Amino acid sequence: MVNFAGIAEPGSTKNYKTGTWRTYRPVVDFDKCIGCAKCWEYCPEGCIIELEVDGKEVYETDLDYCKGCGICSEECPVGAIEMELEEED
Amino acid sequence: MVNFAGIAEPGSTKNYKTGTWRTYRPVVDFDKCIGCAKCWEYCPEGCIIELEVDGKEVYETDLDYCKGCGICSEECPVGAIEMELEEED
Amino acid sequence: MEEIRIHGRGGQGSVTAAELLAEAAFEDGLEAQAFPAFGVERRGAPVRAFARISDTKIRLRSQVYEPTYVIVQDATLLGTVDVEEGIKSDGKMIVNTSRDQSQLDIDTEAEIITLDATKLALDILGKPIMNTALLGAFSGATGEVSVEAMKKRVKKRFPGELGEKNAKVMEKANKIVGG
Amino acid sequence: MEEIRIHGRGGQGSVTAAELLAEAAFEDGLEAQAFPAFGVERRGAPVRAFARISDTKIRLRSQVYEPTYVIVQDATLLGTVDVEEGIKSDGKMIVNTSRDQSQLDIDTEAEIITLDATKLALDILGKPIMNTALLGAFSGATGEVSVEAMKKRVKKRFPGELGEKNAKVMEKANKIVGG
Amino acid sequence: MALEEEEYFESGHRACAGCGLALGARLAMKATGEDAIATCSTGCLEVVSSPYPESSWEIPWIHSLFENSAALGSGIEAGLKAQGNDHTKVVAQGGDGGTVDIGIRSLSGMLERNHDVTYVCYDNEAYMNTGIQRSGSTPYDASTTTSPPGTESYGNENRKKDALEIAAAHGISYVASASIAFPSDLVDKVKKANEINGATYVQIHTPCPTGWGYEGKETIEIARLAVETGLWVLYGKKDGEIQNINKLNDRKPVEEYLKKQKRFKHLFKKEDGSKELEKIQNIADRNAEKFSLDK
Amino acid sequence: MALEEEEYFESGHRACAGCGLALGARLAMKATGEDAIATCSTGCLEVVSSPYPESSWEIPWIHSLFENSAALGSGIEAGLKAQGNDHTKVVAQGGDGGTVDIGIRSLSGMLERNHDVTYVCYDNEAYMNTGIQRSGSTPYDASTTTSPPGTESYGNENRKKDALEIAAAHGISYVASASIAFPSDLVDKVKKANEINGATYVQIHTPCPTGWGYEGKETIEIARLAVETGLWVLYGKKDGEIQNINKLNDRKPVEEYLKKQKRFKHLFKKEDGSKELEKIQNIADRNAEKFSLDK
Amino acid sequence: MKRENREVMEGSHAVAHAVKNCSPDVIAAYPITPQTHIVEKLSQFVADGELKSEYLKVESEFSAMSACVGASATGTRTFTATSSQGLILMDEVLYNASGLRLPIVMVVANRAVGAPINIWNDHSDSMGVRDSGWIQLYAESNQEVLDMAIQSYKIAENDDVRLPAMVCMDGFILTHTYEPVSIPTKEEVSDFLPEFDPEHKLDPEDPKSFGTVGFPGDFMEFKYQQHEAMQNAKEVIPEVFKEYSEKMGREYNGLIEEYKTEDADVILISLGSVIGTLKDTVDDLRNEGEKVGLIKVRVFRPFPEKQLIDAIEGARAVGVLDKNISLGNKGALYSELLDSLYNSDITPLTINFIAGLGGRDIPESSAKKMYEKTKDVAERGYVEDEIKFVDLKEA
Amino acid sequence: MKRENREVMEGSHAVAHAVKNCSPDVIAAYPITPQTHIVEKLSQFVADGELKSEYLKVESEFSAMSACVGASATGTRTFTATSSQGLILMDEVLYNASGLRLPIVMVVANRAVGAPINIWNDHSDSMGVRDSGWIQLYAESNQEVLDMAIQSYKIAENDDVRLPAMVCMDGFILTHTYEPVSIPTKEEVSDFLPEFDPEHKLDPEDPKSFGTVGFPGDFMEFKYQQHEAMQNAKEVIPEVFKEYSEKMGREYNGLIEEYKTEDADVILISLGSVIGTLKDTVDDLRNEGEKVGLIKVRVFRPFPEKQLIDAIEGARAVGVLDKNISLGNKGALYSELLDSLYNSDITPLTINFIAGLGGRDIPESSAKKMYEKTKDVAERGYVEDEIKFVDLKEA
Ligand SMILES: Cc1ncc(C[n+]2csc(CCOP(=O)(O)OP(=O)(O)O)c2C)c(N)n1
Ligand SMILES: Cc1ncc(C[n+]2csc(CCOP(=O)(O)OP(=O)(O)O)c2C)c(N)n1
Ligand code: SF4
Ligand code: SF4
Ligand code: SF4
Ligand code: SF4
Repeated sequence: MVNFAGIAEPGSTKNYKTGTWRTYRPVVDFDKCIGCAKCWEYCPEGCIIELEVDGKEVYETDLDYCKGCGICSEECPVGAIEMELEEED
Repeated sequence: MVNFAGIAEPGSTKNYKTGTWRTYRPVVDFDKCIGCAKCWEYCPEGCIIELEVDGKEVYETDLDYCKGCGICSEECPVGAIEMELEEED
Repeated sequence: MEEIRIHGRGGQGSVTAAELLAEAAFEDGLEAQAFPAFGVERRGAPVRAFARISDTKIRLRSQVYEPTYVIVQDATLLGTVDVEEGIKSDGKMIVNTSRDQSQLDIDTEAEIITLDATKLALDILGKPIMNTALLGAFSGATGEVSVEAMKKRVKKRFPGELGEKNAKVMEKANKIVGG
Repeated sequence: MEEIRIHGRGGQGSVTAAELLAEAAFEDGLEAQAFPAFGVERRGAPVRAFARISDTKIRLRSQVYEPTYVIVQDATLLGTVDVEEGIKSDGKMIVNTSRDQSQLDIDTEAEIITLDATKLALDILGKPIMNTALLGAFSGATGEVSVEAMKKRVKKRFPGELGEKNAKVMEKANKIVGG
Repeated sequence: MALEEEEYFESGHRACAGCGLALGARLAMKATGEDAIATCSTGCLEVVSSPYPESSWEIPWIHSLFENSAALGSGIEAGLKAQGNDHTKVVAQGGDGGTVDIGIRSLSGMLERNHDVTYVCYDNEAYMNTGIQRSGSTPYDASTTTSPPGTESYGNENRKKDALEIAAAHGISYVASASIAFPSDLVDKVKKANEINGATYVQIHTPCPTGWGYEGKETIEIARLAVETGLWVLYGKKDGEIQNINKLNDRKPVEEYLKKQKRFKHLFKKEDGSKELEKIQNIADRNAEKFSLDK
Repeated sequence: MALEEEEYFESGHRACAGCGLALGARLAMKATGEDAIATCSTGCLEVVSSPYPESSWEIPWIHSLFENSAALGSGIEAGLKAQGNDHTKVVAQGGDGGTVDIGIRSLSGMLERNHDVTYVCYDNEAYMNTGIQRSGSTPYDASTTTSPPGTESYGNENRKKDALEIAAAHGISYVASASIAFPSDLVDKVKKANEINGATYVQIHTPCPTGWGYEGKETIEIARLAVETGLWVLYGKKDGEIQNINKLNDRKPVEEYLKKQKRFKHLFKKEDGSKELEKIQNIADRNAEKFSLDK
Repeated sequence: MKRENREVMEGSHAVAHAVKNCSPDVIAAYPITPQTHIVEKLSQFVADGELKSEYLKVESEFSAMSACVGASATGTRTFTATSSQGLILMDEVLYNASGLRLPIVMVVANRAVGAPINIWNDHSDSMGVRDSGWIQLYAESNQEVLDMAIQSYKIAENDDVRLPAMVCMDGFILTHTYEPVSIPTKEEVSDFLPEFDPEHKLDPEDPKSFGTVGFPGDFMEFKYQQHEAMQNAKEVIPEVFKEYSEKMGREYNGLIEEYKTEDADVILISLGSVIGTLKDTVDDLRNEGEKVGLIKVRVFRPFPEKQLIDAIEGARAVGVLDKNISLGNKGALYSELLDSLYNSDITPLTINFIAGLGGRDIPESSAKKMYEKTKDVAERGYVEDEIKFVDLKEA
Repeated sequence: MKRENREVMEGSHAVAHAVKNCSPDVIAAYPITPQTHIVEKLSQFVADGELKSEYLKVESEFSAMSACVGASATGTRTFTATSSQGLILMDEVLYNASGLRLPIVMVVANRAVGAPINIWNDHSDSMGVRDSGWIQLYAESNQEVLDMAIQSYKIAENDDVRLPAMVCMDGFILTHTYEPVSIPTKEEVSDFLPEFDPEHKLDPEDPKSFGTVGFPGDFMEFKYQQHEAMQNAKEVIPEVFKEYSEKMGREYNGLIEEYKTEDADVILISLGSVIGTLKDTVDDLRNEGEKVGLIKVRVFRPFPEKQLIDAIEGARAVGVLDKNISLGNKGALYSELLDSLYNSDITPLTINFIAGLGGRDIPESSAKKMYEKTKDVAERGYVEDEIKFVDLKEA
């Protein structure tokens, strides 16, 4: 049965993968990425993560949660993020 | 029994004589009264009436409603109104 | 059980009188109850308050319809308020007035006791708050509650000079009516 | 009485599809009912909608548990949503996909009909709104509702060019699945 | 007589002797006239004026609840509009509690929708009808039954809520403050509010002998002192512009106002009371500055 | 990274793709940090973030009703005080409807009592959770499901309620407007509000693709345009003084903002639409004047 | 049911159309799921000039009902709709509207009351305000909702009743469901429903005071008048139904509707949309030879005590399905049915099913289980667990 | 009853003293007649430093209860008091507090609900919220109110209950009446009532989320838990009463109290302060040789079904005095008593007296009339007018 008074654990929506909602997928071109973190700042899902690629600080999307809204792509000052249609799988 | 939905006739509190509440009674000295109507303006009961006495416009209290608050006496610019203790009757 | 009704005007301390009466009765070892006429009466408007005193626990919660005793704080009420309503024929009514009993137009078989409580109050307290005088008189006239208990309670409620003076008023009024 | 379930994503017009289906059935002289999966699903989230059609008055108010027909608006749902749940073994499932039936991983005995509704919609409407194509296909594949009635209703709902184009999509989809 | 002779708020009401509120209503109704409908929130005004089967009101009047006077007014205005009546005025009335506290949501909604309603708040600075509890409009340090002074308290802890500014912030075209000590000004302001097509707000300072602790006869004097000390500022604000400021020749110290009232008695008794009096003087001074009160 | 890295509003919430509100909450929580308790009124934010048995919140969080977020905050603050806790911050959150309409009474009370609570209003300019009905915060002429354009209507008839001014009129020491297009500014303001001992009010403009009718990816652009056209002014008001005005180099015409949104589409279609556009431009111009926006 | 008149539409829109044809002068409403589509549609009608009403988009349900009170007091016809939290929020004004005897009509899109917050259907909201002096009608289908909306005006405005009325429609299950309905035209409605022109109203020509203070000497009499008005409604409602049936050709036959009850051993009783499912269930069971019947409670306030007793007579057991529970006691319909039965001559066995709370679906299979359980009670001759939560997930 | 401990004081002050000794951390209240003296007294305690509570003088009852919800969720003990319109205004938050399982304690000074507005006593207010998931206790005397206030914390905070509790005291009749009471000292209270330290609370050290959305898959289970908690309360309350009786020396013997019922032919049933008057009446009648008894319903939520049935057994007729009426049906106590009796083995005749609405006084003479009427019913063997408004002025 349900727990007492409907109490929920902190941050537990992470159990639900909103990535399944996505129609378009952001693909970051690490070569272009200047690590400015604009995409990270603006992502409503908070699902962009910092990464080191070839010694360079870049950003990438956690596709478990990315809903594919395209904000990161739109706001990337150097056009490093492309939105690509999800494939059926 | 009561009427439909408790509807009351306009101005019908006049049926109730708040004069019975009075401990002090305002007595106007018509000779002093200059007819400025300050007492009329300030009376919370709206129970001061205009009167002609010896061809002169003066003001007097309707004792049916006067509660004897003393405002008229206090505000009369020429001190024409005295407050006198009510007698038992 | 005896029932008491007090008539006065908003601002004259009728409710306080009923409360003091109940407190004093309790002090005397009786059970007691006091309550106002429920409502919000504005200053100057006629008000009523009630008390019950008894040897046994008081459970009754209705209003008072047939008081043994009635106290009238202000004789100007007599014209407008039916102070005698329901009073027991062997009851007593204590009226604050400067007049003589015979001059009062009260239609009752109950005994009427008069007292110029206003004067007493003005003399001792310096203001026309008559409730303690009338309580003193009540004690004297009925013997239901001791004046000692009343004095004790009024002093407790109004510590200092005010209480002392009121106790004095009580004492004096009690004497006047022959307590 | 036949029950239909439509799977899609918030924003893809699944509820509209169910409504159009009911309207068309009514147009064909049947009784009909359509309703969404109750709730407020956000854009992009998987949603469902339902319809019932019948010769006689529909009184049943429960949800649909064992649909005869299932329509899947978006094959990307197949991985996450249990589209085959409860479908009758002699039922039919109409899936929007560019793939071949055999490439789909759906665990059901029901007949699976595929259609590249997205392409059709993009071709004719210029945008990926596939619901009318799938309705056309439903008509063709099941014969439960006439494509004429559907066209009539879609034109009524979207007067002007939009309705005409959608009617065309319906017509075409209907043909493709052999209606 | 400068004021309308006709009475629309009649004698026989049950207000305390010397009630400022009753006078306020009497004056406001003179400004309103007979072609009007009034609402009234629960409170002294409603209770003293409508003991079934009686009423003090000469114009159609309705009381519903404590918190919905403005919403009731909205509905009445809409009802009149629907009937094609474009002449009858709607006056929504409330005490300060019914206005700035429990009624502020319905007031805010009415103002936002800009109904053709004049809202009149009778400000006696506490919940009087229930026996003098603090309201949002109770001034700083005033003693009420729920803000009593004590070892831990100087009385009311919060500043008086500025309902006029709050109303004005809704962008309505007229707000005004008035006082029963200045009847013609009061009547003018309510008239002006009534004439405007759209929502308006008038707040009338109405001292209460029972709640503030002074004798009934002093009501006007107290009201006047509030203005003369700068604690209650008379002004109008039309389309954002402040107007009708009543400049003060010789602003009185707040003590003159405070010491006459039992609700401030403790300030004159308690140690540290003078500090508090200073704070109150500061409030008056800030008002004077904000409104350039001093001549 | 300029902003706090830690997330206190987590992924997995059910907001629409591109939701401005979700971003607003994510940013506001970064400003708030872990030693805080948050309340939340009914609305998109609450619904998308707390589907039992899940929650997106990393700090203690409570939802009670639609209209009482501020009152809940008051109670929490009092509870903490009673426990001798003087460090944990209280953040009361609400949508614009839950704040400026149905919740304004409890907000007003909280502000008046000056609780140590930061109120954050996420302004998406309509009741979104229930399917885009007008709120008091809906801008003039916007189409919503209860303010549809039609032969008798240009959309929403009323001006957007100025909740910032209303809050400021309560005399609290800090109010501020913010926008998700300006994350650092937003975080700074919420931080500042949190640091103040007493009630503060921050209103964040959070565009909503679903309700306003644009594509999710444009959320930031739309938010930016609101600021750049002068329709949403970024400012802070500390103790009555306006500060942090973000001057505009080259204020854009309102059309640039409006034409991107379906909710204003009818203005570009209807005859007379241009008159309405002018009125909206006027609103921006008046803002520019009031806040000296133009460089 | 003439097919030509029928059209498929959403329940919310159906009721909006019906209300439009009643020409309310003033509408005041506040959105709440699942009522929204009703008031949105009405907004559109007004925006398009199809309905000439003053439409107030108020800032809360409290003000929605308050504005209706004000408008109704001016003698105009008013409408609002709400649900759940919104209905409970306006509780104080509900009592007020009834006490002021204002014939406001409101549609309630029934929904659960939180906490926990839940937007789905049950009857906690309207049952929670059953003391407030409002007439309550419960609809089985969208056709009924829209018909009842029209009927309600005539009932509420009747001189012997003059009480506000609430038409309850199950949230989502009816509000969001498309199905065929027939909507009386404006002319048909006008023919049935006279203009509202009350004797007492706020009117400067006749300046009465409303909402005065009721002292202990009078208050009880006011309440008695409301009580009497409720009793009168028991007569008036069937008359209005009858006239409506005659004019519109759809049968409304009384405060309750009996379905295959004549020879029934077991009777199920409920209200609202679940009646549809239960009718199907009864038909199925009848086909299987079960002697089962069904009673639909169409009017819950005033409570149709006598009608229920008459209808139940002969049954060995009744199962009452409540979509609410008065926590600490029982379902409201069950409780009131029992209080009626107690002083009647009949003594069927009874059992209370608490079902469908917060949108828990009630499929036919569950309906059958309830029947089985009730039949079991009938056969055993006693009831063990009087209150049964249906389809509860076990711990 | 040790005399030394007793003191004469107003009912409101008595309850304020008791609450003070429970040391609530947070008080949030809004004034309304006749509750005012309670919260005024508490204000004074706080101003004088005699009570260290955070005291919120909120802007409405809605916020009073909301602030209690917030404060209680932080794990502190909370108190509020209200009446009538104020109670109805907070209705939505009442459901919420119960659903969130917060053990808030509230004193309700019972008063009529308008329109017409009326400040006097009846039970329409608390009866009108009987579905909201609150425990409800009704007091006969000021001694009971103050004892129940203390007991309520222990009941509400019990792990098997964890529901908010409402102590109902008749407005004016108790709140404004001076009489002797005995108030447990702070030490005595502390000994009886442990500190409140709930497992779940708003706490940055353990950052849980409260008040999440209950979907159809779970909602019913939440309600069932509340229902179960109410059932548990039927066990817990008598235990708490017992402990209290032992510690304080005043008898609290169960959900109901029987008075001379053993051999009674006729039993009167009611709740609240009228019980006092009825006890006197019963004594008088007993002296006259009448076989009459009385049942006092001390706990109305959870409803003491079994206890009532046991107590009534043997009586030929029961007269139920309700100070409220669910318009369109019956008095709440009567209605629920009958729903309980229906499935019991006993079948007394019953009659419902609607009395004391809006402060109509109930003198002993009226109490006797009710007895006569009930006896008459017993003798005739049937009841004619089941619902009787007592002391109604005739038209
Ligand atoms: C919902 C509700 N809460 C509380 C009350 C009790 N109440 C009635 S009048 C009143 C105070 C009125 O204060 P205000 O509005 O300032 O008017 P005043 O009596 O001071 O003129 C209160 C608290 C009520 N009637 N309704
Ligand atoms: C008393 C009450 N009335 C109505 C509702 C329905 N309701 C829930 S959320 C909501 C709109 C929320 O709007 P807003 O506060 O602007 O937040 P948003 O969803 O837009 O972020 C409404 C009307 C409710 N839950 N409670
Ligand atoms: S597409 Fe949207 S959700 Fe996905 S990473 Fe970019 S901003 Fe975040
Ligand atoms: S004493 Fe007061 S009430 Fe009497 S006339 Fe003078 S002002 Fe009026
Ligand atoms: S309490 Fe004050 S406001 Fe109320 S009637 Fe008396 S003087 Fe007037
Ligand atoms: S409707 Fe708007 S505010 Fe709500 S979740 Fe979607 S985008 Fe965000």
